[in-house]
Amino acid sequence: MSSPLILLPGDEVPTDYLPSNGSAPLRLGPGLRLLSEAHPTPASTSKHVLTATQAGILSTDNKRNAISILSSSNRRYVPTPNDLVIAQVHHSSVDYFYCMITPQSPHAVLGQLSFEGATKKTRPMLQGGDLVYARVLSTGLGAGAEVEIACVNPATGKSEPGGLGPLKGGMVFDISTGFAARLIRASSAPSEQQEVAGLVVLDELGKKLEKVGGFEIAVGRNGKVWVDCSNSEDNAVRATVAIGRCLTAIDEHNLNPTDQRKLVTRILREMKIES
Amino acid sequence: MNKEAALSVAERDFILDALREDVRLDGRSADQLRPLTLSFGEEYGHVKVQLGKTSLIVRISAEVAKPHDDRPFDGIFSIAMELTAMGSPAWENGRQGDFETYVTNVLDRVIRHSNALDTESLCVLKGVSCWTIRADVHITGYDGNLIDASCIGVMAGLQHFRRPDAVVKEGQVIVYGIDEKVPVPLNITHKPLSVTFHTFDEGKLVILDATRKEEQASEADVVIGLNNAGDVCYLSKFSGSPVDAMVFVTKTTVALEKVKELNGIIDKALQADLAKRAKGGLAEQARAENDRLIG
Amino acid sequence: MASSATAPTAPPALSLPPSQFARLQPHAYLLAHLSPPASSQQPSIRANGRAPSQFRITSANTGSLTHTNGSAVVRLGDTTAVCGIKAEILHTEDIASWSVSHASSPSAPNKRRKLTNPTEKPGEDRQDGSSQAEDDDDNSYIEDFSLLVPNLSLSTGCAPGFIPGAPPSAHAQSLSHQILSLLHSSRLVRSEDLQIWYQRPNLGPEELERHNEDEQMDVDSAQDGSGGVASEVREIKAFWVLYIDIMIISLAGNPFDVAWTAVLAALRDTKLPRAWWDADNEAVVCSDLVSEARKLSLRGLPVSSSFGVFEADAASGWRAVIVPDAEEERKIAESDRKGIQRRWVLADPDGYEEGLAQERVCLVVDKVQQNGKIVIVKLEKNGGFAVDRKQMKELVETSVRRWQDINQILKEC
Amino acid sequence: MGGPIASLHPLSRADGSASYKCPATGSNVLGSVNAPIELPGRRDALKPEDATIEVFVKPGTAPGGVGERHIEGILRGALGRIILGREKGYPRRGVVITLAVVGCDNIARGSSYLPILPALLHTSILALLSASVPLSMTFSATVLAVDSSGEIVCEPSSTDAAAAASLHVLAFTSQGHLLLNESEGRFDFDTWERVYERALAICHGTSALGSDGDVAMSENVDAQPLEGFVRDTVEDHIHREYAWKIDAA
Repeated sequence: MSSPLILLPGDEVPTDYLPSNGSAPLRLGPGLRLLSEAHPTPASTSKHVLTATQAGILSTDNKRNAISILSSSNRRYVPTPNDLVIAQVHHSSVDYFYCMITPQSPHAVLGQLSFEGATKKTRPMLQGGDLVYARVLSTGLGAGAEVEIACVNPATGKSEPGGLGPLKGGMVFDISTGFAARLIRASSAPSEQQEVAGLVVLDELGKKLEKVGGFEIAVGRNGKVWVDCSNSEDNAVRATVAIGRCLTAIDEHNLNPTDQRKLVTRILREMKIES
Repeated sequence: MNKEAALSVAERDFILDALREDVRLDGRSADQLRPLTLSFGEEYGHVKVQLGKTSLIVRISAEVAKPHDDRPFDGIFSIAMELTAMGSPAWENGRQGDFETYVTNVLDRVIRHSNALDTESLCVLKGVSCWTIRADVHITGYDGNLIDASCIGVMAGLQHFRRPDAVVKEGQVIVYGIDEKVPVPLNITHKPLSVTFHTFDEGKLVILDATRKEEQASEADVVIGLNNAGDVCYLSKFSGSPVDAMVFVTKTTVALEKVKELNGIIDKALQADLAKRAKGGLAEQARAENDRLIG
Repeated sequence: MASSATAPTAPPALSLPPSQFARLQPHAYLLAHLSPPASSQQPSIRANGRAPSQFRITSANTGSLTHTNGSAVVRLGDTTAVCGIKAEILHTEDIASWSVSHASSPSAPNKRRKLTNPTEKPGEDRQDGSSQAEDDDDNSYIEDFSLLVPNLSLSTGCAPGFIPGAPPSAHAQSLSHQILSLLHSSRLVRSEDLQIWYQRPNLGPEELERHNEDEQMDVDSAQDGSGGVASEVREIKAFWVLYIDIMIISLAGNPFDVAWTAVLAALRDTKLPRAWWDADNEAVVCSDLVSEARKLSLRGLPVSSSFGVFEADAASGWRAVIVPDAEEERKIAESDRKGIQRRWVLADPDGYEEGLAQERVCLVVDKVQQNGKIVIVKLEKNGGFAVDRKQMKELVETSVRRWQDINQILKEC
Repeated sequence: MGGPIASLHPLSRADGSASYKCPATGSNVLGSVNAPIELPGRRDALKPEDATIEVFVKPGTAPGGVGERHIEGILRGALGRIILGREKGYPRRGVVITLAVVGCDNIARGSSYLPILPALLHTSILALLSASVPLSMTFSATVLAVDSSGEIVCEPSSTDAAAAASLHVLAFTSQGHLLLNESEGRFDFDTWERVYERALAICHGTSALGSDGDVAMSENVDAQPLEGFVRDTVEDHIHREYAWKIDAA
């Protein structure tokens, strides 16, 4: 499509940007609102209009017939169902853990049994400060309802390949929610499509740290990345710090793929990891 | 009350392990400062400090006021710092938390009580009118080490500030505008700065200029305030677990070296700004002249 | 609307006494009054029985506090404010910036008014506004040395939510500031009324003995014979500072109007004793003869009137409805004459209506005595899109009528 | 004097931030927005179905006073009307807007805040856009002074404002409504109407709105309409941020 359409709150979405197949129901992503005619005069059928509520680029996804606004990447994460998040357990009660997804907002509820293979007796022992990789189950109805997260797919009872569950060791770095979304899209999309998200840092690091024993990474949509290189004994710490520095630098300066490669080599050299 | 997000166990352990290998999250060494940038606004006494992610703006202002009755010879110098939600989402607007009182207290001790600004030079007419210098610190981004950054900001502001010239004629004080008479710089007796150390592993590991996460993971903090000549004007170990006394001795030498380095950066920035103003000044006069020619 | 709209035949399933209906569904209760269903032929009135542009009964009486220079109690319906004005003396030595003059300010420091030409005596040509230009710069005294210190307090018990010992709420502080900035921008108080002069004659030999005998005669308002003396130097030695304390003792909506009217009434009632500087014992001396006390001469009589806009659609703020932009708004407004009315501008909203009106308008108007021209001193509209130019014109007319009433009331008390 | 300069997201810790410099009135304001957050002391539970908006204005070189409380009330009134407090994730939460007046000469006690009000309004709308807080529309504001001869001066400097007979601040939404009007000093109704026309021209280019609902972008007499200025600032920021997507597309 032509240069992407940037909308400001109050602007109407021009109809030619709507996804093609009008049959399937149109799904609205964040940042959009459907307004109906205030006083539908009996003559005209009530006119509906799509207006933006946030400023950003209009992105239409014809496959899933969804339309949403890509707004600024530094905004605060608002829990939405089916998002993968890294939560930090704050305290636990009889059968629930209360975890923090974003600071300065109420805790999310994580059932003590919603882990893979967890039973009354073999439930995981988590204390305050432990990290958990979970999926947002529901954000409750009505104002101020509790957000519920779980580390297991309620349907199958198994945690998907993503490796939901407690995260042991490693280090967590803070990145912007927009960059986290890009990382998730890049890592979930088949490798050759990584170019689309403009991120080569992950497989670049993968190649460079192959010899040193590679690394494990989990990206939370709430702007947290968990990195662990425990299987490269001596320079485990330095490798983790290198990965963390690469991600935060790319997030801050919005580097394009070639600069990302240069940055990775420079930081690995600085951290004295022979690649 | 300051409810910054608590540090997770993984982060705390990792920071400690990394420090044991003399590695820090941003690749610095234990005694290395974060990149410091100082920029000055158009008015005198308007400084913007950026120390890594911690950023703040200092505004110095001057006013004629009545001196305190008990010290008719002295001018008045006050530092006002208010932590707003702009610096960190955890801070509350309009309510003074204990962190704010602690930082303001240290700042007062290091700069005001050590008489960095000679208040006697601020007196205009004994007992009747004197200059009141007020330093306002606006924290625009907090990522650890607020005390050092504020000290740098206030000291740079004081050295950059020029107050209007004032003359006393038979009991009547005449204040000249900035454009009428060349404004007068403040009389700075010495340039104290503070250096904050954080200890880990019962004092075995000591780092300088800690970020917010390193501060939360640390056990105790030691603040040393001294000037270029090496005179210590402030020394405090405020909270946290006990620290071996030798740490104070060894770290004071490191602190002196850092203070000299910081004062060097401040002076370089001041010279650069003076040069810009001088060049700007000439351009200003040039423009003013041809304005008159054209006008 | 539930109960009243059901068909009269079927017994209403749930009937609520009006007071409960008002508390449960405040918006619907007021809407039912303002746009009664056509079948009931009732006129459209407000829940408190007033017409949309009708103000509550206002009463004011002055001189109600003894130990003040001026005081007034003003009642606007149930909202009552007590205002007391106390005048204190501020010596010029105590003002830090008194002995400081900015070289850049062009006018020679007029603190020592050289009484060269007798005609140019301040405070003489008081009534006509013509000397507007002459005492223009004088008003800077009031602002520079803050000679007017209003303080409004929503004291405990004035409304249910006000607990004792609480710090002044943001609302009270905002009202105090509004009154102060209105006092400054309307330039209500003349600064000569607040100045205390000292006539320091330059003691040439022949004047010495004349000086002794005219020492008793009051020099300050001495507009008589001694004017002939060549260049006597008159100097300001002190100022009157007016501490204006306003207590809202009962709050039922619209505190600003009642507070401002109380300030007006109290200022009109203020009497300042004659004061002059006594050179011998270096102090300001006031005469305690009531007859010699002088009233303040106020510039005009700015009267404030506040309005709230009540929207017919309770959820107009957030309902997912297309908000017509300004152009369509005007078309809808015209076509509205026939159809149902969508919003009402309520004058002098009481506590109940204030809770339902998000958009507020506050107008302060004044009628210049000579040519009867209407001058707006303050126009504040915030919190909504409803009021535009056409409504604003109607509101100005309403507030001019309000000006006449207040003028009448203040004349009587 | 050049037009205003604004930038989005200059600060690191805030969810949304903006800086706005207007050389004409000499005002330089830094604003930050944290939303949606939980307000301590359960202050957000007072309006359970809606978001609670808190505004805090910090003066540049003076302790905060009653004047700031008044300005915060005005800003809360105007912003409260366009922030959609019931969108997902915002009911019973707080929207904390902090504004620091970084550069402008001191506002004396009781004197008018009007010259700095448009800068505060623009900074808060840009910070809200940077924090992606759901809004129903945007707005733009301007300050006008009418001097004793009745001539309208737009964006007056502090000396002009002090000498003016009356000062007016008008804010217009992106759909042409009059959102906010603050006027002080002595003026009559048709002066106010002339000021209204001029302000509408400044904020919206031509007074007639474009038919397609978008804002008519015609150049007006002195500078690009303020509404367009807000739009351009946001577009530049979004272009920079999504450069990777735009190049790839």
